[in-house]
Amino acid sequence: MMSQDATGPAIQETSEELQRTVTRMFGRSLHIRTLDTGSCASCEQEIRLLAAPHYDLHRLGFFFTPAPRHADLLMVTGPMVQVFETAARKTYDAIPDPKIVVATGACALGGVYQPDPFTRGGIGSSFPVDVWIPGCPPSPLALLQGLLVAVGRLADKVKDLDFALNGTPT
Amino acid sequence: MTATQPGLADEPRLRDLLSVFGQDGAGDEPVITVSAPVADLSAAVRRIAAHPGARLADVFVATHETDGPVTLRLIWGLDADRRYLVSESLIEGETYPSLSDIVPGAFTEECEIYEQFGIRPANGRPLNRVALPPWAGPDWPRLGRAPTEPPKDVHAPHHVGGHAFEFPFGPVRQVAVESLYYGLVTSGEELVDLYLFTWHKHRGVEWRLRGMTPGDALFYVERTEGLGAVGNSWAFAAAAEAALGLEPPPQAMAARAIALELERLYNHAAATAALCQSTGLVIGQAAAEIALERLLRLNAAVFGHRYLFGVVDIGGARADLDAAALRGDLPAAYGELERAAEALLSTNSFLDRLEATGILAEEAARRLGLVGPVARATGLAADTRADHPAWPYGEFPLAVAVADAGDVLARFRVMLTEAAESVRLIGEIGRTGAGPGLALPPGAGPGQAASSGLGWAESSRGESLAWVALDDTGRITRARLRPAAVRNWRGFDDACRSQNVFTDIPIIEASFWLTVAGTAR
Amino acid sequence: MPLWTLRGLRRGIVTTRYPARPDPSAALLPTPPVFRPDVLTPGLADRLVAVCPSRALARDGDLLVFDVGACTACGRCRAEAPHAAGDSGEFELAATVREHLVKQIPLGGRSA
Amino acid sequence: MNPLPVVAGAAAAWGLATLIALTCGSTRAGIRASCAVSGLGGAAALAGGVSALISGNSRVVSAGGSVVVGTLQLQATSLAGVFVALLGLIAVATALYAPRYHEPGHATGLYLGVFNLAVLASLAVLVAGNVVTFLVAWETMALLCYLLILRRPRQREVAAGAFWFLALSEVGFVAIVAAFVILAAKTHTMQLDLIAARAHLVSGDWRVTAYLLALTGFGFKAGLVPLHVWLPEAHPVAPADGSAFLSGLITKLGVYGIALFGFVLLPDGPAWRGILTMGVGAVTAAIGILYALGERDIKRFLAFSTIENIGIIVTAFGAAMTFLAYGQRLLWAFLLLAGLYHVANHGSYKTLMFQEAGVIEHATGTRDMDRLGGLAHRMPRSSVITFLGTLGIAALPPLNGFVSEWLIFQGLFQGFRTGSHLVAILIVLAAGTLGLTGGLAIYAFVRGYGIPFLGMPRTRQAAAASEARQPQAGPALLAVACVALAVGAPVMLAGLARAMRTITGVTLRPVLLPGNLTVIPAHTNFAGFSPTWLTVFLLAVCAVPALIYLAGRPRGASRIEPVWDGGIIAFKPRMQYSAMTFSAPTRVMFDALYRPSVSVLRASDDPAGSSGPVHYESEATPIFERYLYRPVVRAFEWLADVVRPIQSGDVNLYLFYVFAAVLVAYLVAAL
Repeated sequence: MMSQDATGPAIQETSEELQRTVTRMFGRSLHIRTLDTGSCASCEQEIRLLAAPHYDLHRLGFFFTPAPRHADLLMVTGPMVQVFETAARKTYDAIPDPKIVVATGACALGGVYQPDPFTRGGIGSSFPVDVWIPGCPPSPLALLQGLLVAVGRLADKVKDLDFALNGTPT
Repeated sequence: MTATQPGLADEPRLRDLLSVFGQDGAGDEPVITVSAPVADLSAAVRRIAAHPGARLADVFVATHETDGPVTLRLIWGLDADRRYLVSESLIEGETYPSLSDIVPGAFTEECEIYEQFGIRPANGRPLNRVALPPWAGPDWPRLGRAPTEPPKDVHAPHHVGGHAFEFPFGPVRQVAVESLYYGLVTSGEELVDLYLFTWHKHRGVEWRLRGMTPGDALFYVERTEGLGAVGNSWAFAAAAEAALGLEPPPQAMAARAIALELERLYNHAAATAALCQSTGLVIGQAAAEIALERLLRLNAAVFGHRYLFGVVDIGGARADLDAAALRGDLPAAYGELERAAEALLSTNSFLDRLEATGILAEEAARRLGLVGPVARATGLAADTRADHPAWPYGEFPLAVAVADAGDVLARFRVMLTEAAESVRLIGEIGRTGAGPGLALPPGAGPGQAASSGLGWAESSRGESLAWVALDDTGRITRARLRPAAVRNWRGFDDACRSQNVFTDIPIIEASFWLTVAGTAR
Repeated sequence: MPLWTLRGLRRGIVTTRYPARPDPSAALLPTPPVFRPDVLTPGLADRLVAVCPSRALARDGDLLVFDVGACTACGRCRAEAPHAAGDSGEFELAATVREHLVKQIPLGGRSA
Repeated sequence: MNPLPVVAGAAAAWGLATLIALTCGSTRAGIRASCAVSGLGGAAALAGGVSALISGNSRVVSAGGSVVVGTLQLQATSLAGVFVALLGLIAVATALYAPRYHEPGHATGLYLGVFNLAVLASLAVLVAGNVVTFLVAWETMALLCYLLILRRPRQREVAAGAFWFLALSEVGFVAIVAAFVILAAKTHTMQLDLIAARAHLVSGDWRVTAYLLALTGFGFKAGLVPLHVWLPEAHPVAPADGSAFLSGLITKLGVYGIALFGFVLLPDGPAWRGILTMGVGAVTAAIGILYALGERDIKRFLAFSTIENIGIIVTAFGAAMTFLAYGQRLLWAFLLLAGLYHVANHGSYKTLMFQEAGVIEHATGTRDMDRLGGLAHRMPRSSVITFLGTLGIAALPPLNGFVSEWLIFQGLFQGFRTGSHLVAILIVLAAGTLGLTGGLAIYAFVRGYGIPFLGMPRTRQAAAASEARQPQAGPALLAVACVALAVGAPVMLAGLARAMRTITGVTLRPVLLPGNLTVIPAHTNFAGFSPTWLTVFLLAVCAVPALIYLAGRPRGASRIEPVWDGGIIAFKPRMQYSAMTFSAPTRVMFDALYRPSVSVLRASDDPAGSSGPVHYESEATPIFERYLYRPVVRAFEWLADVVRPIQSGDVNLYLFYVFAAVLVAYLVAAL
């Protein structure tokens, strides 16, 4: 359950609505296709580790699939190299609706590269992104949390953090 | 403290070589810079190539101003003499004498230079695209001016009439692997040829580093190849330090070394996991991944980052080091890898897939100038930690792991031996008291003269080189990054062509354990 | 192969209980900083903005705009001003709305 | 009624067509007229053949003649009826095909004239009533076909191909003459029906010798391995309708000859005669299809497939003879029937395929499969017609090829009825070989249809292909014939069985066709199926997926997305299977047969040799040409050198030769 705050009701509406859709559509089985748009390969390593014994995302009903036709969720890493955009668009279109796009890592969120002749500086301008996972690279735990947010099994709690300490610094 | 062993300075062979360039004596400096006029460049290259233990480590060009003459730099590793030899030649015209005719491995760099600076080897041979897409026009962002006519593509290898066709694979490949395009050329049964396109990931790092201070640039250098962050940033930092005349404090160098060995450990664990995955050995993969995860957590515990970002800094090491965590967790974490490895080495179904797969001859490795475990698995005992030791490596003699079969199994064994060696080194270096520390730049900032420097480090994939030129305000005018992946990908298709079973290619790729990010930087 | 299965079983369970229970390894992860508005002065804010390599920090009047999404937790700002920036220890940051990751932090510090 | 007058009408029509073609073949109208008349002739021949089947052997008619060739005697037998009818069908199809295929011109007129004469000669071969007539007609037919192939004599390979045909045909002719001479000498008659009647006068050895000579001689025409080499040489160089005629009929004349000797003139012989024939047939079938898989040129590919089909037919005949030797008259008659039915089937669909090959060549300018592709979108009508032909030739149900091959298999599977274990095993072995052949044939024709018609065009010419103004009617007619021969199989088989009674004396019909359109292979306790109902059933089955789709298609909004290609910028034609890569597995599996010579040329840009274009070639070794024919040719050249001295040019010497020859003749006669 989400508490009111400065970010208006419209935005809240979208997030709640997304969560409802996702839970309705995919339940406890959701297939993930990843897409590397120019990452530094450590995001990929962390995603691979999601399937490793320590995290084992299969127990939560997530599965990896190489075929976009079978995928429900697109995990995009990297700053979207411009010459790769065709391939990225093809992959996105190849995934049947309804689909979720998860921007993974600081590059994809526009943290590392700025828009310039080589990269778009984040994937926000290329896809309608549903979930944003910060981190450089986001640890498997962060990725898990992001995926759970995507299927709405965790409240979208980040709104409530304000990243400002009142009182003594930790 | 980047001093080499004393007593090597006036080695006669080396003096003969240098006399060619009108220099007498090498001094103690680990990097020797000579100037080779274009007129007798070919002769010089022949002479150096003939020098025992010499290999062409990198070739690149730096512009002074956009349209003026450019400087062609050849970086030679004189491994037997424990020196790097940098030859500089000023090029006024559009062409320079072909290097790849003498040292075939230089072909890729010739292509790259043509792409980026528009100057080409004098022999009219067609060149391939490396970093830029097919439709890259003259106005595409480049380090220099555009070539007069665009370089030829890697041709469609299948001519109509040939009994072969191209099996396209990628750029979007399996799950959680980097984007890479394979062109597999097959006659229907056997693998005739294989070629790669990596421009999907080219982010123009060298292009964007221009005008930055080394400190800011380091942020991008680390993120050029995340799985080689320490190796590449060490090489870059060393280059900048050479340019700025900084001497990092010993404890910082020790910290770097520990980080570098930790990086080697987790990369080799990851490669082991990838090998298991490509051979379909699920439980083995799980065992290796447990080791990998524990090593990554060890990194986080010791240096505060799973992939050791932010450890290296210009002039030293930033992140502080939790020696207790290191001593406490390393044995257990490595134990996981050790147990998994010995179980794998006693699993025949696994070894059968590795043995005689993806064979690479020593001659090929030498010809193409390969580095790291890939080269060492063919019998080439090249390791900058031993050949060009920076402190603290000089203090602790290193047993260079070598195999001679050149197949996937040989690479795997080399990795395992190196992992054990890394653990030993970490223990010994750890006792020297490693920790953060920064050398204060002597007279840094404006006012100092423009300068340049070469840096190197033995990343988990092999020798990583960097060369930096700074202007008088201490900003980068040209930064050249040469991660090991840049060299080793060019050996990959040779290794694959030695095979004619498609299902072996993932195994070979895992055993090379390269990143596309490293070569498409 | 039975041998491997046996090994796997003998190795036991290492899998995290997250999200049911918090995972101890999370404590090791680098996390974005938290800032103390009461000590943040405009001058300090500008210094922080200058040191941030990923442009996660920006100055907006008397606000320090912190884009958590762009932050790589590199720790440069904490190194720059340890008294003003601490470790949030927060890794569960995924958001369904990009704007939720952008934080406005008032500069409450008295400019010296 | 007597079919001969009808047949004579056909002959007359063809004669007329020849005249028209020769006189005014340089105008389109002239070609049209000539072809129209020739088509009428074809229709008449078709009618004549059918009536011959219905009315059985006619009596022998003596039609004039001369002192040189003796009296010209004709007879329409029911065995020949099958072939005459096929000849008629092919003639009609060609008449529909030729006017659009050929450009008017003097050469064309000449060609069509020769073609009609060749048709006429073939007819004469089929209705010949005595040995001399037969031989004269045969030789005429051979020479005319030689001219037929020489449509464009300027080109080197044309001359070569035509020469291959003529040379082998002449060698074969010698053997045929010898065979007939033996029979005529032993039975003291030239008349074929009398020879058949007095066959018992021929002693066993002469009988076998004559048969073997005939098998060899006619084998050259039919294309039995290793006598087959002329087909892949001659077919590609002849015009499309010419090669269609060669494959569709001329090779069948060879089969006719073998049948004539094996079933009419010398019905009974030792078992090994049949087993040998069967073995030759099986080997021919297997080798034919294997070489077809190695070909890129559509016409050479089809030529090798012809060899395969001939092999299947001859296998059936051989098995039939074997069964007779073991007293299995029922299976004997049944397999003869099945073989003849395959003759009709192959005649129709192979003619179709060759005519379509001509269409493709005209539309794209090449016959190289690896330069084609995507024609289905550009030539829809041709692709449908060719698809029907392909179904037939690949022996896939429900088309006609399947019916006849099924019958042949069922016949072979009953080898156990011979009672001899060894023979039974041999027969089943032949069946196994045919099984392999059948499988490879499907493989070959998936390739033969898929590479040119599916995928994307591999060259600009293929992309620009169009079927406007391309001949369609001829192939279409043959496609209809194929379907008719499939769906109407029970009826036709019944008729054929009835007609064959005049040869075999076995009443097969009630056993073969008990009713409700079911075909029973000779013995009611073995197997049986109904081609007609199978067709209906398969069509119904095809309807099922359509219904499922209609039932289950998404109700909501749906997107059409291109196939997932891994995100490459665009598929290139080089990224699809080519003809040679598709058949690579067989090249590897049958390495010993192909002896492929592989060459990888890297026009390398890269001194490290790790990039740049590769050109990969894998050529099969032409075993028979290299290891069988080349030595023979060499030997003959050597012999020619040896005997040259006797050609001195001195008249007296020649007179002495004559004297010596006469002397020798007298001495021989005296002894």
